[in-house]
Amino acid sequence: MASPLDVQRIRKDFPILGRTVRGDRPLVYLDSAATSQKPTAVLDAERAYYENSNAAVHRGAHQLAEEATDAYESARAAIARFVGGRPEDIVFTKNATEGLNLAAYAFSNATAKASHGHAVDPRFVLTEKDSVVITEMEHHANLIPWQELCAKTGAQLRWIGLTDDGRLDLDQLSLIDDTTKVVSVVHQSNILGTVNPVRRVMDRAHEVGAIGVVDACQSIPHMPVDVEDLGADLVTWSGHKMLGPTGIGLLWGRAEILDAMPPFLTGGSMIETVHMDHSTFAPPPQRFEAGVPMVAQSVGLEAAVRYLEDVGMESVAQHEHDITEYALAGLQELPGVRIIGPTDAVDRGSAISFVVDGIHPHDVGQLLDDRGVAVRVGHHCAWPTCRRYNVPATTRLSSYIYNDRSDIDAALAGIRAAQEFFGVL
Amino acid sequence: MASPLDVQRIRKDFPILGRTVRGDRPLVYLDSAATSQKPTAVLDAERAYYENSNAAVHRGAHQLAEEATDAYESARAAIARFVGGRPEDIVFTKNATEGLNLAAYAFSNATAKASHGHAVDPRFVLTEKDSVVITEMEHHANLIPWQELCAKTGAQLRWIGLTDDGRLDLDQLSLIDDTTKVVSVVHQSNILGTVNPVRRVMDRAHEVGAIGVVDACQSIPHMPVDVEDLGADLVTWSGHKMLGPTGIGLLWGRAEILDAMPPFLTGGSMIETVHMDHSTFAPPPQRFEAGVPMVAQSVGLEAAVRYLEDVGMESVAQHEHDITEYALAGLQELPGVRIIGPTDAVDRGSAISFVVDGIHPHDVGQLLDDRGVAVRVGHHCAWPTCRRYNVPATTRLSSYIYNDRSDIDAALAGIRAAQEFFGVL
Amino acid sequence: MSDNVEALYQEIILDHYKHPRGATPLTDAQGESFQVNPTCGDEVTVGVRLDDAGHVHVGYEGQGCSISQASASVMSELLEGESVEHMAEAERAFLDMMHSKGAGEPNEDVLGDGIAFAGVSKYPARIKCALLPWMALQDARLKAGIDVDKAATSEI
Amino acid sequence: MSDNVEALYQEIILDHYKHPRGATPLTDAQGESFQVNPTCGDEVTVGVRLDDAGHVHVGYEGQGCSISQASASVMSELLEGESVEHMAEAERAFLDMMHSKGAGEPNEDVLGDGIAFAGVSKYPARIKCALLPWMALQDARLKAGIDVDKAATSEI
Ligand SMILES: Cc1ncc(COP(=O)(O)O)c(C=O)c1O
Ligand SMILES: Cc1ncc(COP(=O)(O)O)c(C=O)c1O
Repeated sequence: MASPLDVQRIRKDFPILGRTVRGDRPLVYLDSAATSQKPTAVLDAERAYYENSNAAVHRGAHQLAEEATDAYESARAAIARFVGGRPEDIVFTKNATEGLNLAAYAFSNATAKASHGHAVDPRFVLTEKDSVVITEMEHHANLIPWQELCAKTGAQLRWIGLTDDGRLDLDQLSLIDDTTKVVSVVHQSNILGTVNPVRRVMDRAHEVGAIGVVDACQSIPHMPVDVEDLGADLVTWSGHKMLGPTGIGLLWGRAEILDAMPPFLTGGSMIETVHMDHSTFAPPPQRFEAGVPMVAQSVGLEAAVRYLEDVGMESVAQHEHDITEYALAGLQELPGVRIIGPTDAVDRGSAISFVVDGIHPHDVGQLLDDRGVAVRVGHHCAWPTCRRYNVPATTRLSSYIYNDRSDIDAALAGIRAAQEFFGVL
Repeated sequence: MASPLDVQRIRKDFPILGRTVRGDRPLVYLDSAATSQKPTAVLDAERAYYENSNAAVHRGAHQLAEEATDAYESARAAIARFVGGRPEDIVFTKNATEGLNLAAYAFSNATAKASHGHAVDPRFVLTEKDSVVITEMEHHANLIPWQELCAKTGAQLRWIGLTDDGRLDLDQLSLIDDTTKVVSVVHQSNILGTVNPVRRVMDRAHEVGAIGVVDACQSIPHMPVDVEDLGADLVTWSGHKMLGPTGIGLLWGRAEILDAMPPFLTGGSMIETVHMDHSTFAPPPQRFEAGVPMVAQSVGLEAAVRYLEDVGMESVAQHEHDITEYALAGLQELPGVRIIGPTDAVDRGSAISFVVDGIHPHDVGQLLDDRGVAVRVGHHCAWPTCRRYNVPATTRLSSYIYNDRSDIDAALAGIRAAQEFFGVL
Repeated sequence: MSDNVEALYQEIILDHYKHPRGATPLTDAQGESFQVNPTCGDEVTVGVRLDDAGHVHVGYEGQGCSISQASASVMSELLEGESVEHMAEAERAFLDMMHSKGAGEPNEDVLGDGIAFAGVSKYPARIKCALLPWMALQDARLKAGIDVDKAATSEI
Repeated sequence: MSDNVEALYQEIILDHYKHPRGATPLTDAQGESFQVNPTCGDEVTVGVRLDDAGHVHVGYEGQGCSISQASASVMSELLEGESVEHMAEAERAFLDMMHSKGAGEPNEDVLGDGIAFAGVSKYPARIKCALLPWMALQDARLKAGIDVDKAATSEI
């Protein structure tokens, strides 16, 4: 099925796509899995906020403070609507990494407090008998916080392995057992492109009474996602990958779970009462939003969400599916090129990693860059996944609503040129 | 001494100051201690970044990634220069609250890891025999993280009390003793306006081998500050109070201390090597910057710093001193008005809290707002400080480079009008 | 002074603020609730009792701005000695009015002096002040086991 | 292909990449260092030994991109059997070149094939690749107790 998007029209909304790089090469931006570009509507919204309503939110008695608070809470509502959640269950973070840390710290903080006699929800208390389950395709952001949690509590870290064709090995779901207190899994891998059956993993987590976390960084920007449908307790993602500003991320939580979680970052705006020797905390989401938040960024993100709603997330997904099929086919036609991850477009997103025989990924990327094609090289913050597939690194193409088949053609031509240059054909 | 600033010229750089509120009232913005307004140069810099160089930093092999990385690191260098530090010792956070939590979590994380046999620097390990010392004039952001730390480790929280005229009671410095592992103190109080002799407190902390932390949120935007001179190990402040964007804060650390600290937020970009079962971490500042950072905000903040350098921080301080003297005198001439905090402008910033006999601070603020005067009311995230002075809340005026005496006049006239309206004169 | 702020500070509100009615705790409360507005520190404790004849008794004590204190005073005056049904109706009406943003005509029969708070609904930061005693009431009567029609109260 | 990238991938670099010299670990190293570039995963282990006659011996093993691997090869060829002074001089010259952003004339007498890396200095992300083996060398020789004039090396 062809793309339903008018890419040429969309590109007009992204000023950066009109620039040239490396001299006079038109920019071909294929690095949206790292961060997306921003439409003018987002930049305008942020600027308008600063020029008209900037003030500290939830604090002042003056009109600017009212307007700023309104802007911030309206952004929360827009984002909630976008993912099918309630505004009260959406927490603003600085990025997805903070969201995942917020989740992991709920456990370490509860464990430490319990050991000093404070009342906490026992679901968040870990001992050496407990386990934490993740997968072998996690971004470092969904790996290291759990490693750290285990280092702090003595709990055991387990991971579900991968099949040779880049999928979760679901036979290993049994690693989630009665010892398991939390299961955290990526919805769509940023290195393999795989879309995981997270509902199945979350259901398994709930069978054993564990809390379920989903890293939706690469799914929410690229396909319609209803947070309720994922079956998770906590879902986190970033704003900068979905046309929004840098410096803002999101955490959605099931109300009952958010409510049971101890605070993470503490300070102003997250309190109920404060005395020198003790304090009580506000209900979620305020409990998790200490300090002056990223108000302008929330306003920019609301504009991004509205932009995506106008395009339509079904159309976005269909468009990317089309590009992904095209790119997978094109890469597989090139001799000496191997895709790391699923080779067909079923349950798969548009981030496509590959290696080229005889040329290091870094050099492939450099030669593509020289032709104006911006891709990412390296381990993509998923180093253990690279090891699983015996590659030191990969080159990755990743597209979004402003890319079309001609961008893929440019990348394919660049790979061929690199092969010629390095004499590996 | 009169103000050295050409306030009328400066005001032209702040579009929001040209607006009206509550119908046709020109805005008189006296809430800069909550958050400052932003000059056009800051908004332009952010926008130019998005329109020309937006990409994920420290990750790509393409030109945009190079430019973005350059922009981000150049911002770090500019900020370092502004506070007299080295770029390598500056960590970007989302706000000052995160910086203070980063400091406090160094202790709880080290303590938890040590209890599970991991090697950590013993200076960060707390037991029930240890103490943490703060003051009674801390913002909640420099109080609750330490309360939480004590709840997690059993350490004892102590605080240095205040004198009736709004100063630290230095006789209580002896609370810092051999049990003390960390001392954290505000440089300039956001509620009282007091500028504390932090050097003396930090020196006392170092005498007993404790780590010293300074909350410089209200000082760095308003006076020349050299981080080395403070004598602290860690200094934190926010960008949004110094003409910069929302969503960015700073932590400066003494190299040796930063290096000894375990990571806080973990994930991408802060690692050295990653395996499924263990990881090693990058040196500071990267160790403390997990995930895609607030790049556009760093660029905006660099523009803010350059703006302040052009104005000159000596001039900023002198200007605010002038306004502060003027406001203190004017308030003290009003019958029924009591200043909470020092009543003279010696060692004192421009945040001035007061109460009006017979009118609740919230109502004072509302009536000022009705005249276009934006002030803050409440406990200003320093609730225990309000209790110390037996007030439920205060009304607070706070000025910056774009305010002049006429703004203070507007506030004074508003207070008088409120008194008339409530019939308390 | 703007029309809006005139509407906010109705004479009747100022009068209740300066001369609060019923501002004493209920010594024999069946349910009691302490509520605080974390942004400004306003506090109120409301106690409630249902007597054998089915009459509601309300007492309170607090400190805060004119709006929160007048609201408590108006509330206690309005409900003292009334039926549970009346209390439920007043709760609902007050809430609706607060969320109306100034639109709609508040019901004076049900709200009495409470209609003076209609102007508060135009000031988002002050709505919480006006609602504070009502939130305490709701919590207190739940603690006292005085339940009313759900629809009336679930949206505070 | 742009001039810059032609300058980056000098023939000599590609030749060292495809035919690395001295790419074996030193079995009798006095100091050894493993270095990794965390952004791309390039790795190198460099070993160093100073013999009784005052000659330096360098061995290495690694994996990574053309720039990092060629740099290791050029480095080992350049230093093998040379004096400590020569090593120090080469370290300093290589560093200076990398931080030059393409300005200045690298010293071929000191750097030999190493001058081929001048073009790398225009690609900030690749400077780390070229420096990786030199960082490992510096660390390895410090471990081996081979110290040189501070000014030469403290700025990597
Ligand atoms: C003294 C002081 N400390 C800490 C903070 C917290 O700063 P932020 O809200 O930017 O995290 C503030 C400002 O709100 C402050 O004034
Ligand atoms: C799958 C996945 N998880 C987590 C992250 C971390 O997101 P952020 O850098 O916005 O914190 C990313 C992106 O870098 C990602 O792709």
